[in-house]
Amino acid sequence: MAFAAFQTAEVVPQAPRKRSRIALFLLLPGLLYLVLFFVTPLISLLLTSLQAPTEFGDIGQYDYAFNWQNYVTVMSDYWPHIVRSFGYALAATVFALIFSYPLAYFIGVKARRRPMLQGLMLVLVIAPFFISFLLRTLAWKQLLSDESFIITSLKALSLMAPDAHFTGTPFAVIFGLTYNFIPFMTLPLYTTLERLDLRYLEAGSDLYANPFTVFRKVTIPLSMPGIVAGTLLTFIPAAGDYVNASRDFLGGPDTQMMGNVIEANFLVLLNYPAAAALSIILMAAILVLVGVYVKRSGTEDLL
Amino acid sequence: STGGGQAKPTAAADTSATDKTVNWANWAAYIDEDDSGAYPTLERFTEETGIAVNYEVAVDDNNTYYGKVKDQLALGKDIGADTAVLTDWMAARWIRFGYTQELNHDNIPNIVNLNPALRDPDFDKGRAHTLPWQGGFAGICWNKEAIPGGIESVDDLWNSELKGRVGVLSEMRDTMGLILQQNGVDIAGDWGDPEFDAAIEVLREQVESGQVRNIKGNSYLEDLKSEDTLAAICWSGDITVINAEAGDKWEFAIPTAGGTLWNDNFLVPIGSPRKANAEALMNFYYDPEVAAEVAAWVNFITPVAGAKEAAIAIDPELAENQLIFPNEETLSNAHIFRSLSGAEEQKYQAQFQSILLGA
Amino acid sequence: MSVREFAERGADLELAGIQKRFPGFTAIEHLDLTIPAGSFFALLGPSGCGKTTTLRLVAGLEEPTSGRILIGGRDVTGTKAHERPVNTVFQSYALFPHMSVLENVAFGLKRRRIGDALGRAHEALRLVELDHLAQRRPAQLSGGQQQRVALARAIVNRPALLLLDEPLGALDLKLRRQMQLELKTIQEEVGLTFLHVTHDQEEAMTMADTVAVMNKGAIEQMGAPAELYELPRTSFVANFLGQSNLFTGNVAGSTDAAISVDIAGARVTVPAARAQRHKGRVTVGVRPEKVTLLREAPAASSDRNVLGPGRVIDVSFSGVSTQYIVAIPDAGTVTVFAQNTGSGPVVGEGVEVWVSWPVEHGFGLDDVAEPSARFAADDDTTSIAAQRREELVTELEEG
Amino acid sequence: MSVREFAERGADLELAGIQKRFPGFTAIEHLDLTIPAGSFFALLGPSGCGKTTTLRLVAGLEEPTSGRILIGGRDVTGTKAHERPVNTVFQSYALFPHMSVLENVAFGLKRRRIGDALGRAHEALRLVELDHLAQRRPAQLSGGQQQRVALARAIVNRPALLLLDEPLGALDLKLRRQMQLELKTIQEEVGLTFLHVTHDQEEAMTMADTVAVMNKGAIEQMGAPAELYELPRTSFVANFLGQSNLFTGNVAGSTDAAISVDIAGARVTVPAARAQRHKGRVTVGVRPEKVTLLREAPAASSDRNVLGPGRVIDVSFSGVSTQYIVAIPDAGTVTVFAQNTGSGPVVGEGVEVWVSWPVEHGFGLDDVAEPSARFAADDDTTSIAAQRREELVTELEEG
Amino acid sequence: MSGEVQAAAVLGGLGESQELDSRRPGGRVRGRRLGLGDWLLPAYTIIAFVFLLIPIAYTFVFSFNDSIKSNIAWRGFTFDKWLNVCTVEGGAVCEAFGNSIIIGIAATVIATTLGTMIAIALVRYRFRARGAISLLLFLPMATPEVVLGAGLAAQFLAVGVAKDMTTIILAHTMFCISFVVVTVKARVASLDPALEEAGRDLYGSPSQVFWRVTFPLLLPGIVAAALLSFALSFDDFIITNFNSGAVSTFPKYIYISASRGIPAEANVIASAVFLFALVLVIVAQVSRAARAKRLANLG
Ligand SMILES: Nc1ncnc2c1ncn2[C@@H]1O[C@H](COP(=O)(O)OP(=O)(O)OP(=O)(O)O)[C@@H](O)[C@H]1O
Ligand SMILES: Nc1ncnc2c1ncn2[C@@H]1O[C@H](COP(=O)(O)OP(=O)(O)OP(=O)(O)O)[C@@H](O)[C@H]1O
Ligand SMILES: NCCCCNCCCN
Ligand SMILES: [Mg+2]
Ligand SMILES: [Mg+2]
Repeated sequence: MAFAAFQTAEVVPQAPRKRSRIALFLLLPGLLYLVLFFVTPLISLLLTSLQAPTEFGDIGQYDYAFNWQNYVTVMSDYWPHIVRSFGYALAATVFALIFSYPLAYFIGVKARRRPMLQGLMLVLVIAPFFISFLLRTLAWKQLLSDESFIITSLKALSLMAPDAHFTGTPFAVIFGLTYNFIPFMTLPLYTTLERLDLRYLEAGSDLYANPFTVFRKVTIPLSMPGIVAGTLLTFIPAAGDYVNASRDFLGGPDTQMMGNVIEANFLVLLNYPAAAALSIILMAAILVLVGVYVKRSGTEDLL
Repeated sequence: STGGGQAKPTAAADTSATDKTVNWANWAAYIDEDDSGAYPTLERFTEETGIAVNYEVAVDDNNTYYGKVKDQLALGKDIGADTAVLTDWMAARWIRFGYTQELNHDNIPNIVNLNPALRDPDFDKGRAHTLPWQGGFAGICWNKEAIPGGIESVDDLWNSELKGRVGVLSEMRDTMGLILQQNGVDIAGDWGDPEFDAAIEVLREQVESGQVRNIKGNSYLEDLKSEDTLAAICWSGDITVINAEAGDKWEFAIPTAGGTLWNDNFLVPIGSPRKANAEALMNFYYDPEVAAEVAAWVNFITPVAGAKEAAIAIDPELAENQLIFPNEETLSNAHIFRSLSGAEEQKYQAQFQSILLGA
Repeated sequence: MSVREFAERGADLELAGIQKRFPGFTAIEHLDLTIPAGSFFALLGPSGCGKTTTLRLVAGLEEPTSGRILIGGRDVTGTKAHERPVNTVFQSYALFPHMSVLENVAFGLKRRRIGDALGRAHEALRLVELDHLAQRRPAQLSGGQQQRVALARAIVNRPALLLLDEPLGALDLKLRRQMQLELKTIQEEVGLTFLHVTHDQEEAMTMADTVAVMNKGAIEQMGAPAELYELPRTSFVANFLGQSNLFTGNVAGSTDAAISVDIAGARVTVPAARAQRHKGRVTVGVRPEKVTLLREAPAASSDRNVLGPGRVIDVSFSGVSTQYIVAIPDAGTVTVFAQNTGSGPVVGEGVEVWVSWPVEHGFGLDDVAEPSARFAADDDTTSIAAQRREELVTELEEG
Repeated sequence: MSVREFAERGADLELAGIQKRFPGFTAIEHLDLTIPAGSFFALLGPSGCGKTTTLRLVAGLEEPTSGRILIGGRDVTGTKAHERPVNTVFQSYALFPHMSVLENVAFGLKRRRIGDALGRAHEALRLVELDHLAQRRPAQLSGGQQQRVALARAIVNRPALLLLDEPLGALDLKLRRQMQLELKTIQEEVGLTFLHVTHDQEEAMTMADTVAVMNKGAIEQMGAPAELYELPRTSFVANFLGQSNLFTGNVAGSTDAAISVDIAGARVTVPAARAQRHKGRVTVGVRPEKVTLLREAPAASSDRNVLGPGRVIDVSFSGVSTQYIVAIPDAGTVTVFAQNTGSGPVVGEGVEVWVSWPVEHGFGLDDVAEPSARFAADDDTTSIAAQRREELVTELEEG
Repeated sequence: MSGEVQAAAVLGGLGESQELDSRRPGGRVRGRRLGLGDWLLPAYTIIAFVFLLIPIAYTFVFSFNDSIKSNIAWRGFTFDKWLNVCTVEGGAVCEAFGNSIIIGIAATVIATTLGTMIAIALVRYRFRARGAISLLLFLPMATPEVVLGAGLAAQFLAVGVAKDMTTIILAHTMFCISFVVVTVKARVASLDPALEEAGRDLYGSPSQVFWRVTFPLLLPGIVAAALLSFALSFDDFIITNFNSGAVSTFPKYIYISASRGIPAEANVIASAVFLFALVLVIVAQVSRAARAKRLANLG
């Protein structure tokens, strides 16, 4: 389980028991639930993705078939959205990481001696959770609209071209994604940094490493589990998000992501096979990326 | 198979006799409203009939509204609205799929006031399922402070000075209707793929170049208000409403090459258990005086005959308002988008949607 | 001396007038200390007395509030940890968990860009007989092995001064004794200056050339192990470094050569040179192994002290020796160790005995011992530390 | 005996033909053991030898693969943990962190619905002198205090049998010695049967009436501590229980009274009754404290063995005694302990010496000792345990 | 993902790592050797928090805007919106909010129960299909919400289930389970089995051991998981949007109103939730600190 690494408490070795009846009783209800409401929908999504339009049918009418061309079609129609989704998600992940690392470091390491302050800062990090995600995004949309104080000031300071605008651009969407997922990045980072044993850093400086080298060779590698968790928790939902890029929020026509395409196909175009095929592609791509990433970062034992 | 329209759902049993409420899903800026945000005519309706109205601005765009409720409709379930207001072509789809309940005209005696020209549309002969709420034009509008000189045609929207500040509607028939007319096509007439393709290219170019800031449903009003857009393709009466709300800043015009003309209709969704209440509501708004009062506020074309006379009683100037009571000349410049076959619908919608999605 | 060079041999360390205050707590009041180059110096003391703090000051991980630190004559007070020719073997080893054993050992060399870091690291690992595990991660090693890696990681840099902060604290007794021997052997082989911190008196005594006993941030007594053991100057040292039988009474007579103290009616004589105080109320003592048990009252003798009669209240066999506890009315209990050169206990519980020891082995303290409670060690390191932290936090929040 | 009753006094414990197999690993091959009521029995052995497993079998936390367990004559093999009149003081105490000290102690009484649980709990806390901390949480106690609470929590139930699984393992040396005394005192006061598990030989010897030395799942030798110490039967026991000087050679002659063994050309005599084997290649030994150092070759004597000459290669002072290591060509090294009754070492390093000991203190073993490696204890409990767990998991998942 | 676990723990004032005595060794913070300088990191932290809180402040301020319908331009200060939250649009905001609360509670209860059971089984028992089960629990967390939402919606339609409160609860429970498992699993794994053995040894029957030892010790983890579930459910929009039918939830209400202007009443509710949660967390933190202090002074 990728995320099990971030638990706060020490793991106590457990003598594993093999008492399958109790285990079965404990596992069955939950697993059955997931089979029913997670696995089955995925399978039906897979089947839907292979449907073909009903002959002489009305809009939105399809029959089961083995129409794998759906995948080819959506790939060729929507490849820019696929690329865009992963591009935006990647950019948001990188920005969130850059933003969050120093913050998490301060809370987890520098503020260790002051539990009250640490607690307060953690509350502030999760504070955005308390205000609906949508409202926060809308707040930014207003704060960054063309005639807003921020944008007009930037223009007055010539930091922005006079005819430029922010909302509806890729920057706005990436900005929104970044902002919205910062807590998801900061908290796992905080969790590992909070547990970072400073004696390793001292050992590093005792062994002639200057502060920068200690950071590079000791701090970063030791906080890798947090980095991996944070980036996954940011990247996965960001890649599938459709609120930030929605035309009613921070996006415009040329910033639509896969989530928007899936939504439009499901709800507007009533092209269910296309929506399903895109969903399957999105999920498969994420799984492949996560797998490669976790392997690469040497944290596969977390899975 | 997914999607609706095959095994037709059956209508819910009517509990109006005991349940004195009605849920109404409508578009933004589409009813009279006072300064406190209350709806005077609705209050009057409740007073007169004892039926409480739950008025919800739930429709932003025909397609997205349909997307939200279609699964429930297919199952014949309550969608949370006892009457929804939808545009002709969408209403036609609902009727085709069996998603509407047949109206009992006995409950709507005021139906006699229905403008005769609207009595027999091809999608609903004899108005068995629908009743017009308002009609209107799609045209162009602009921010008078930002564009003091005003604009006249769709082409003016493509002026580079407005780059990134132009909005167009997600309603395909309106946006494409205006562009087609700008291209010299008679949208009510006999046009086909080549004309549509040419028009879509115009739109595509403007979207891709960034000239068009956004493509939206009724929420284009929010962009106008926040001034993210300074000019847009808009619906006629809306401008009056936002002028009243946010200061007299905007102006509407039917473009020189022609605007579109359409009607939005009441219908009763198949799962609604309060059809009689919905019919009482329709009946109420078919009273010419009530219709005039609404019209005075929303500035859309009222389908109720006799409303003009009632309006003169309120304010004689209203009768001259071309957006409410268009004369022949005005009407001659607006056209009804011809009906599309199922295949055309699917194809044109997909082409249009691909622009919304920025592919 | 630059950290780029290898130290040929150890350098000496001088702490002059060191004081260290933490917010709200003075860990070290005033410390002067000189450790000669090449020596194995042990800093011994109870939990919380300031040993680790002293070490951290030397390593540069903490800054003194006042005072100076000199290594090999050079003032390093202002330099940073990574600039000092000092390495530390941390109590918990602090081996980098994300690096192999080899990478750990090579870390310091690489930072100093010393050629053939890996070769030298292998060499250091051979010294501690762990070269065959060079590719393992620290977590895959046993406690003793980790300890040796930590040692190798420090020694490979040939620091002028090697600091060891209770490096054996985590090991069990048997392994610990074994590692003590190793450490000593290695120190002799490489000839560096070792500053070893521990709270295990036996460890300090068997390993070090010089032992300093620290208490509450100050050094109470310092010297060669045997010297300290044979002639403790304070009751703290007498009890901390091995066990002692202490008796408190008034000086009843004194000559140039000796003083004699009245203990429960008997006279206990201590050589004047071995007594810190020569009049008034004093505490005198003797080590349990210096005391002999007698079944009969001995004839009076000027070179032996005798107390008794008393009763044996506990006999405990521990293999090598047997420990007798004798209760003597008014004088308290006396502990006697007798090596089991023969077999079986000489006397059983309840037997009436006298205890006696040569005058030359008695000592007189500088302070007066106080009786200790039944459960003396109620507060161990952890709880003291927790309590201190608590206080600190409170203070910080208020301050 | 039902668990509802208080035990008046300890009950005896009998393990008959116990075998315990874990998937893929046999922890106990065959174990027979009888512990008489009211005794303090220590089970001693190296890490992983099966001590904890034995205890868990008795407590009912583990089921034996075969064999029977009888407590006070009653077969409890098939009963569950909560039905046995047995209580355990766990290695890590296992105090419930969410309950106060008092609630912890009263827990067992409440489960058995015994009247005045709190009153009795207070009483038990008074016994361990902790009644004043009754309202604290375990986390707020020091290690020693926690240990006493664990003891009170078990003792308050007056179990017929009290199991102690290395209850002192987590304490530091000083506190540990103190707690040993306490534990012994309490056992004598309450008169219960204690089964104490430890791997600290000194602990076992000072506390127990009977010590059993366990190795690889079987008991190698059992008896009174002094008996075991004076006459170890195997090289494992000889080395595990204190230190031994062992010499291996061929029996060169034997009489009814004694055997004599050829060691590096010299004859070493061992009383026949103290030798397990009387012919062939045998290992004989003597404890270091029984050996004396001689500066000159002594006159031959039939009641003393002599080896030498050799050279002193290490002298180490540890306070109470001094340890000398003497290298004797062909015979290996001999360790000699000399209690510091006088002061300072008698001989220095490099001096030529002979070693000698009374014939009556030698012993002959049942097996032949093997030389051990420089770093013997490479694998400590933790790493062995981790490795075992790993293997187990693999196996379970495959099986 | 115990980032969220942490968050939830902080919410509940139950953060394990906050206990003073369990703080890591080596917790000394050195005054001097801050590579980046003493002021840079604190200054950055302050700026970062300002940034994080801007939209919240905006939302809060605009809850006092004397707006009609849409709440874009500042039109003057008023308390009206706070006083009459539930009157606008026939109480639609309040109804949506109420639904969100009900859904959150229901989904939390179910997911916490099922997830806790799984967590205990995973740590305490070994079985063959472990790998597959772990994957099954991991997948929902690695699946984008659109996919989860759309898949489930299609499934409900296919089997003819109408969408209402129940379908939302079912959907929310589904994505909460995995998070509960991860959170509680960490807690179970850190629970020393010796404690339960001690319970058995001290005459506790299996059920007594569970309710008096195991459960109280797992409770902080379970509470953290429950808070996390509630937060995830309460703020979910994407999955809800596909599976809610005619039922409105607070996020859905906002999404829909976004196209016609959000009334200030929505800001009122969001601000109130924010303030409520903040006060709750602060009270919990302060009372815990006080308790710690009181216990420290005891005896
Ligand atoms: N950063 C700090 N702030 C405040 N007080 C501290 C700090 N570090 C240490 N102290 C206090 O200074 C005293 C000396 O601590 P030090 O760590 O040097 O003890 P020690 O002798 O090494 O003890 P131990 O044997 O337990 O390791 C202790 O009372 C400790 O609580
Ligand atoms: N549940 C288990 N499954 C498999 N092997 C086990 C299990 N429990 C213990 N063992 C193995 O059985 C052997 C005996 O273990 P036990 O815990 O009894 O040792 P011990 O003598 O108590 O050691 P220590 O001194 O380290 O506590 C060990 O090798 C251990 O690895
Ligand atoms: N503000 C009310 C606007 C109504 C627009 N209806 C859609 C017309 C589509 N042609
Ligand atoms: Mg220390
Ligand atoms: Mg054990």
